[in-house]
Amino acid sequence: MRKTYLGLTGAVAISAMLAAAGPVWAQQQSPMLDAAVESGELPPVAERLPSNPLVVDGESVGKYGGTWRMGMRGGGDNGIIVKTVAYEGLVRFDHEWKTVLPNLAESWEVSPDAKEYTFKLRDGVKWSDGTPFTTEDIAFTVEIYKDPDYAAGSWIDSTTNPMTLEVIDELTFKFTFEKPNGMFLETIAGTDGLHITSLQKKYCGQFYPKYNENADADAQAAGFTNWALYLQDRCAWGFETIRFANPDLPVLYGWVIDQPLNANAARLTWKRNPYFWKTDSEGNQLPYIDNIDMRVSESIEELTLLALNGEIDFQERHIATVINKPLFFDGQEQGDYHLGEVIPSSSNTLVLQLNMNHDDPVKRELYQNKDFRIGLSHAIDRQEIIDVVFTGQGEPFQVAPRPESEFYDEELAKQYTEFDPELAAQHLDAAGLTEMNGDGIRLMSNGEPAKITVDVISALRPEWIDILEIMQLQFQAVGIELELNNIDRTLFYEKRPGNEYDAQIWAGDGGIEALQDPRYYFPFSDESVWAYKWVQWYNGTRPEIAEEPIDWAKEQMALYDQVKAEADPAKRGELFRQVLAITKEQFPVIGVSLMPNSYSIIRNNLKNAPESMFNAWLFPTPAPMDPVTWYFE
Amino acid sequence: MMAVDTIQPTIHADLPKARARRESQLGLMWRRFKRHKLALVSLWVVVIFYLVTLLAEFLAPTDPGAYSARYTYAPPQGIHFFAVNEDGGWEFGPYVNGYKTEIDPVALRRTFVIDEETRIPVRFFAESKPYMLAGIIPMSVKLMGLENPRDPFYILGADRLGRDMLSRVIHGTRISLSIGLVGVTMSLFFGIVIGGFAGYYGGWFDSAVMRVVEFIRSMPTIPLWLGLAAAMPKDWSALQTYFAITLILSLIGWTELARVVRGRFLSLRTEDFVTAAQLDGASDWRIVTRHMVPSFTSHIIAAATLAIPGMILAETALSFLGLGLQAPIVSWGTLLQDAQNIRTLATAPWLLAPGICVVIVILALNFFGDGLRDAADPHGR
Amino acid sequence: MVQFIIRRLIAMILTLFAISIVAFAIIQLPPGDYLTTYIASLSSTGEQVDPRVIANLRSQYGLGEPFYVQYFKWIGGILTGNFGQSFEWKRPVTELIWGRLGNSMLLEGMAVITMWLIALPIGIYAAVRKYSLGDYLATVGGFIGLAVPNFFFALILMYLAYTWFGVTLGGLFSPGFENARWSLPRIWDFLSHAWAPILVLSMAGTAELIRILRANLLDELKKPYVVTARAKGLPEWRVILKYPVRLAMNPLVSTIGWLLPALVSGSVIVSVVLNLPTAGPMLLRSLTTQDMYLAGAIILLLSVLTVIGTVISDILLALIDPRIRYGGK
Amino acid sequence: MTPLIPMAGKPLLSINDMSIVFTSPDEPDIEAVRQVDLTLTPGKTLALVGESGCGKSVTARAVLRLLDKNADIRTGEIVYEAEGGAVDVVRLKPDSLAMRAIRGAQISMIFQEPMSSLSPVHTIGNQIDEIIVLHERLTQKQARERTVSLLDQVGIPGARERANAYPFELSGGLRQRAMIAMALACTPKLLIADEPTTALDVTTQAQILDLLRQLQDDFGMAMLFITHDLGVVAEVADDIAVMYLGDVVEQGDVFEVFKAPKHPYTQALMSSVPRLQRKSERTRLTPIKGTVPSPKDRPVGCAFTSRCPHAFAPCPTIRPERTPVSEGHVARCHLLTHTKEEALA
Repeated sequence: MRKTYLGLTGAVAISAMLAAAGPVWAQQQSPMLDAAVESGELPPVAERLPSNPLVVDGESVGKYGGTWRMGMRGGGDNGIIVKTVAYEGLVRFDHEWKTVLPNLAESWEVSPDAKEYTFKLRDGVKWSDGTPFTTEDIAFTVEIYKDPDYAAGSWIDSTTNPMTLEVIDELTFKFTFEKPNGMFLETIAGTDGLHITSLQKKYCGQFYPKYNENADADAQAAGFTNWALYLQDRCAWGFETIRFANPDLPVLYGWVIDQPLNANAARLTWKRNPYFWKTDSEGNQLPYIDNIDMRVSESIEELTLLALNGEIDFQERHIATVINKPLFFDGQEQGDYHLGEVIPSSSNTLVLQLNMNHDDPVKRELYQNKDFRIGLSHAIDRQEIIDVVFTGQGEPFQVAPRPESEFYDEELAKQYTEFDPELAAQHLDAAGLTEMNGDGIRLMSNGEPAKITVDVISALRPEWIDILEIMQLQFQAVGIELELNNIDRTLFYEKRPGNEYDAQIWAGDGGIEALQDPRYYFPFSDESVWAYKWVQWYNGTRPEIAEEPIDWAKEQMALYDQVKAEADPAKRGELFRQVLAITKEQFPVIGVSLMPNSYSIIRNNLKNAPESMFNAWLFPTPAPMDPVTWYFE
Repeated sequence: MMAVDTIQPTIHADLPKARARRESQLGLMWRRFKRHKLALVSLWVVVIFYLVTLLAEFLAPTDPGAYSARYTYAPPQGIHFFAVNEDGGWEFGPYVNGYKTEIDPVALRRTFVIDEETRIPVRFFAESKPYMLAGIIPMSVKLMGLENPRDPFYILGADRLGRDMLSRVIHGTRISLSIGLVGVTMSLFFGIVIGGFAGYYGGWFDSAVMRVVEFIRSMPTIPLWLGLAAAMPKDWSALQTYFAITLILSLIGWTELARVVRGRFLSLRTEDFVTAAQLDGASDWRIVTRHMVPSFTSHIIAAATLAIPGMILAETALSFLGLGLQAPIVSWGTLLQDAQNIRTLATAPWLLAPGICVVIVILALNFFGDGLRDAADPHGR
Repeated sequence: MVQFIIRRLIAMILTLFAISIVAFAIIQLPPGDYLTTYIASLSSTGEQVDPRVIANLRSQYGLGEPFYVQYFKWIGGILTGNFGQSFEWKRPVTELIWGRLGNSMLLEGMAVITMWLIALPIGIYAAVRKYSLGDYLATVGGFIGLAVPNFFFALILMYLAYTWFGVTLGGLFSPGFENARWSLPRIWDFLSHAWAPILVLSMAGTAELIRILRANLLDELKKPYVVTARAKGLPEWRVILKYPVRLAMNPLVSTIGWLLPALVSGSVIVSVVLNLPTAGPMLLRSLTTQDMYLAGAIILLLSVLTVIGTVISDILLALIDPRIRYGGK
Repeated sequence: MTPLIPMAGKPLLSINDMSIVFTSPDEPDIEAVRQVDLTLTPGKTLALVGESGCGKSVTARAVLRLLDKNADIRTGEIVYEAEGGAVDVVRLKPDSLAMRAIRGAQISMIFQEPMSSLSPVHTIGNQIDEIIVLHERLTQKQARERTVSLLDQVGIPGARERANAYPFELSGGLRQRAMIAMALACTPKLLIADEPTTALDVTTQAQILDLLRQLQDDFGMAMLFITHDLGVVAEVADDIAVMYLGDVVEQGDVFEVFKAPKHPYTQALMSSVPRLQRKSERTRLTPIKGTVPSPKDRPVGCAFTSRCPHAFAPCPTIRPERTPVSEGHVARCHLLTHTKEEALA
């Protein structure tokens, strides 16, 4: 580290000398831009930066240059862009995923009833084409999102809690929600916040009939049926993949598209945004890294080899699998990289969600029976699964907030996790499964053997099928038959509205972001497949299949409504703990083990990159770890 | 003396005696076949593999699904048949070595060292838990077994869950080879019926069939597979899927056989013995089944043998694409799916065993089929 | 000859029509549509999408109309050169596929040439020196080529290239050359990437060709005209090359057309493993995401290429074989 | 060895004591031809007669070293009196330059099946041009002129157009004429005709024989004419050699042999040919009893033993010597060297 500083001071000194002619003492830019500034193509760095740039510091002050190489899985992998480049909303999370920090918004105010949010934009922030970013753009975005012809959906045009925008001045605006929206800041600090800062009025307005009478004709001239399709092609919402196919689209990211992503692209490349509005505390315009090179590959094996060969600088996504770990571990020297720690947000490796809304009354009754679920849970030898599938990584765990979460509750996490076939049998007996057939399978009340068919997508996580194959034998020992139905993911989703499943398998999302994604704690979203019909009653998305929930679930829903309305985080936590208490009491879904930590590949010459970070969709790492401050030595 | 008779041009076999013709033809073919040493060896290889499919439960040391936490990715033990006894002499006493194991929590793996000191005797025809051989014959003896079933027994190594590769490969053989056989049987049925009638009647029916064949062959197979495999009903069981996959493969595979059969029919149609039978007033069906088909059974067998490898390869390719058979079904395709990553190549190459089986069986089937073809028709193809 | 070509062309058009129906049926076969797979793929990474977006898109895309309506809209568009829009890329299909198809044809064309270059001498040698050591080697090698699944071969090649040479195989160009114009350095760069896929792709076909060529040639070598040619005093190599080889190739020429679909299918998996920008992975992706107009167009065009390839090889066969040209047998 | 048959001129080609063995990896060797002696003189035609499989074609092909790889000339010599001196063809490598210089230029050959002996995918002209260009070093154009005149000479109407025709476009007779034109393209000294008329109908056969005779007169070449048809022999041959199962059992002047066949096989052959007689005078043809054995069942002695009506003690075990019967007529039969009594005993 010592050496790093020495090297750096030299670099800084040189840039300082270069900038000495300018009026501001400390603002430096990448040498990559010098020629453009000299030729007058670009204004000097001081004019490009806002008067009050956002100052972000890494562990050390970096130096400019280099290319950050990573790998995208096929063309449709917009996730990796969100997680690296595109995470620039009004606000952002801190590195610990605890506090919401200012980003494009310099400051905000929340009304006590949590209905009104007033934001003040950073003054002088410019889009990548040099146009100032103002409330006009915010207003335009809201307008477009609310246009039914523009296929996007988010909190902006929400129907359950409609929002209205009020522009106060060029930099100040106010969102007003019909109902209290206590978690709004957390929402927009996550990926949902990328919607509102994604469209520039000047550029996108030209495709919208309201601002361009000829929009429809232009669209047809460009080969599109109507303006809406053309608009969606040029100015897709938030982080939709095809946004990155348009290099002309002005953005607020640290890098702008160089070679766009398209169906034929072998790579998507980015170059630094000369108008980026963040600096380090020494006044160097960020990012340090000049270019990003995202290899587009359908071949996981190619990405794996690239990483092994040191041709990937920082990556966790796609390649950091349990199975590959020994490989990457051994390859550190040859590839000149090391492994960083990644803490998953998932609480559990596998969640068994029995369909409590099953159409078959016998199964419905059985799956709603808590004794049945407890019996199954005790029948699982979790330690064995952990040893076999995860080489001893992890611990027996239910679907509960992770130890890192403020909602961690040891009892909730550990209840019914001990392996005890005797106890399991007692509970299954108590659930009414006392009779057995010749094969030793218990009989349900209608005389049918107790067979649970579980849908699983092994293509998504190969270890699921491994765990289930072991569980199959363990359940068999207590007289329950588990049939594995390994299916395509489309089918997996198609089966939900039709209610055509006994049980489905997924990972334990919501281990850290329990408050934002409580799908396993109560019937919260379409992903709560254990109570799909109750969810519909709560959300109202598919009223035709909605069913009134059981009382305890209704109580949770009511409590969660209060959570959403509460602006005070402390009170919110209090309310949510009440939701979790009911979850603990009712034990709706069965978990297996705590999701073990994953790892990231970090090239040894990449500095300021996090040695440890969370990984979630709502906390789209590594982007909240400020990659703009990373640099190559 | 037989050989002399057959090249003697003055002796003409009595034509309508189809049975006699066929027997002598098959006998002749067998004699010619025996001359191809490679083909003969291949025949035995194929027979052995198909025996394995019948006796899978007996041959497999353990259950293919039996996992063991302690032995994930255990390397192959091999098997030793002779032990050095106290006198320094050799004696028959099959055994396997134990493992010394260490867990590396950072790299997330176990490291195994074969422990030459530990010798675990292997017993032949060992008692085992009762099972049903091929699903019908109750048995409680396995070919090989250990005294203590808790001891590691991984002649070909273990997979990521500590399951015995040998047992899995043996059970996979059953699925993959039967897919080949069932698929080819179905293809053969379609091929003979459709190709036969096209060749026998000729005319518009023939050209229509040939257009269909041409059409099917000009479709790239991958999208056909994808479409058909994806269209399979949602709640089919593994077994149903298995048969559906077989059917799909044979729906695409029959065209080649149909072409062969049609060609044969076309050339046989004008042969004297067929004309003779027609003049005798035999029905079409009788002519086809009694006179024509027997006269090229050998060709059909050869063509069918050569078609099996295609089926087996197709099964592995489908599994690779994540279509077709899926775990927990054990087939060579699904086993190879587990092996298709850099990690396996780098650290657990023994997981490629099913791939080697594929190569061996396909080689054997090809040599066997080639030998059959040469024997069936020494002059042409 | 003219009549022959006309007959073949009419048959070709009918075949193409049938293929278009089947192609469309294939892309319609799987349950659900593009949007269901879209939702599914989003939620598998933890992303969620508002159901209203889906409803919007569904009506915009015209999904949900009956099969025949969709088909006639589709085929009608194709006849006017409009292959429809890709759902995933929101671009006209025609914009997306040509580059990929071009790469496919380039690679597969080179694979075919490689196949012939390798198979021809080996096949001739194996037939002329029947039962020699070289013949056995060629036969065994050929069968092994047939027996090794090519995606497996690709994977092993990649791994060996990494461990032995520290090279990552994959793609067709180095970063600098991806969007460059064709030039000598670019061709060199292309070849330095393309050898691996070409090798893998041509392996099974080479083996097959060697086998067919050897068998055909063995048949032809027995024919009396070979003796006639020798009796003329021609050197042996000229005898073999001019007469039996020429005749043994005829049936092979007619297989060029059939090679294409097999190559395309084979190249799908190989291209995925080696990350090649060919039509294969795009087809696979569009089929799995049910991007149906894109998938349909690729299937249709590949089939068209195959059918055209067949017709060309038929015509070629007629050209090189006067017996067919003059309707003789 | 002095030639037993004195000839009018210097012999062009003499085959002395030649035996040919076929080898097979699986089976014992088969001696297809044993100790054949033949002599060919310019301007004369030797007819080689025998049943199918008696080794006559093998003998003919041995002259041009056109035998398959599994055939081996074990003993004997084939001396060809080339312009630069005598050459033993057996000593040459089959694909050697010297051998190739003889083939087509000095000795050429026509075959039984004119359809399959011509390449179906090359034009007649192309196939004839090739041999001319090869041996005469003419240009393509000159060669074609020569081809056309040759085709004309062998009586193909419209020669210039027909040169561009493919074999299947011609009738059998025309094809054989083309074949002959090809064989004669470089005015060879010796023409080997391997059953050139067998596949043709009778009128065409006669025309082709006429043509061959006439061409022989024009070119003055020697001809080895292989046939199983004694009628044809009578028409074209000056000398005859009768082969049975690899042995030349009798040879001599065609009139001599026809008039007084000495070997029982020759006699049997003669009596199996129908003669033009009044119906009342006709006798039944006497077919040769039994069938030709396989070469591997051939007795060490006279090959004809198993079917010979006169077979006696030495026949199966001792090979009969070449016995001169009269001027230019030899036969291999124990009957000629043993007395009748011995034979009957």
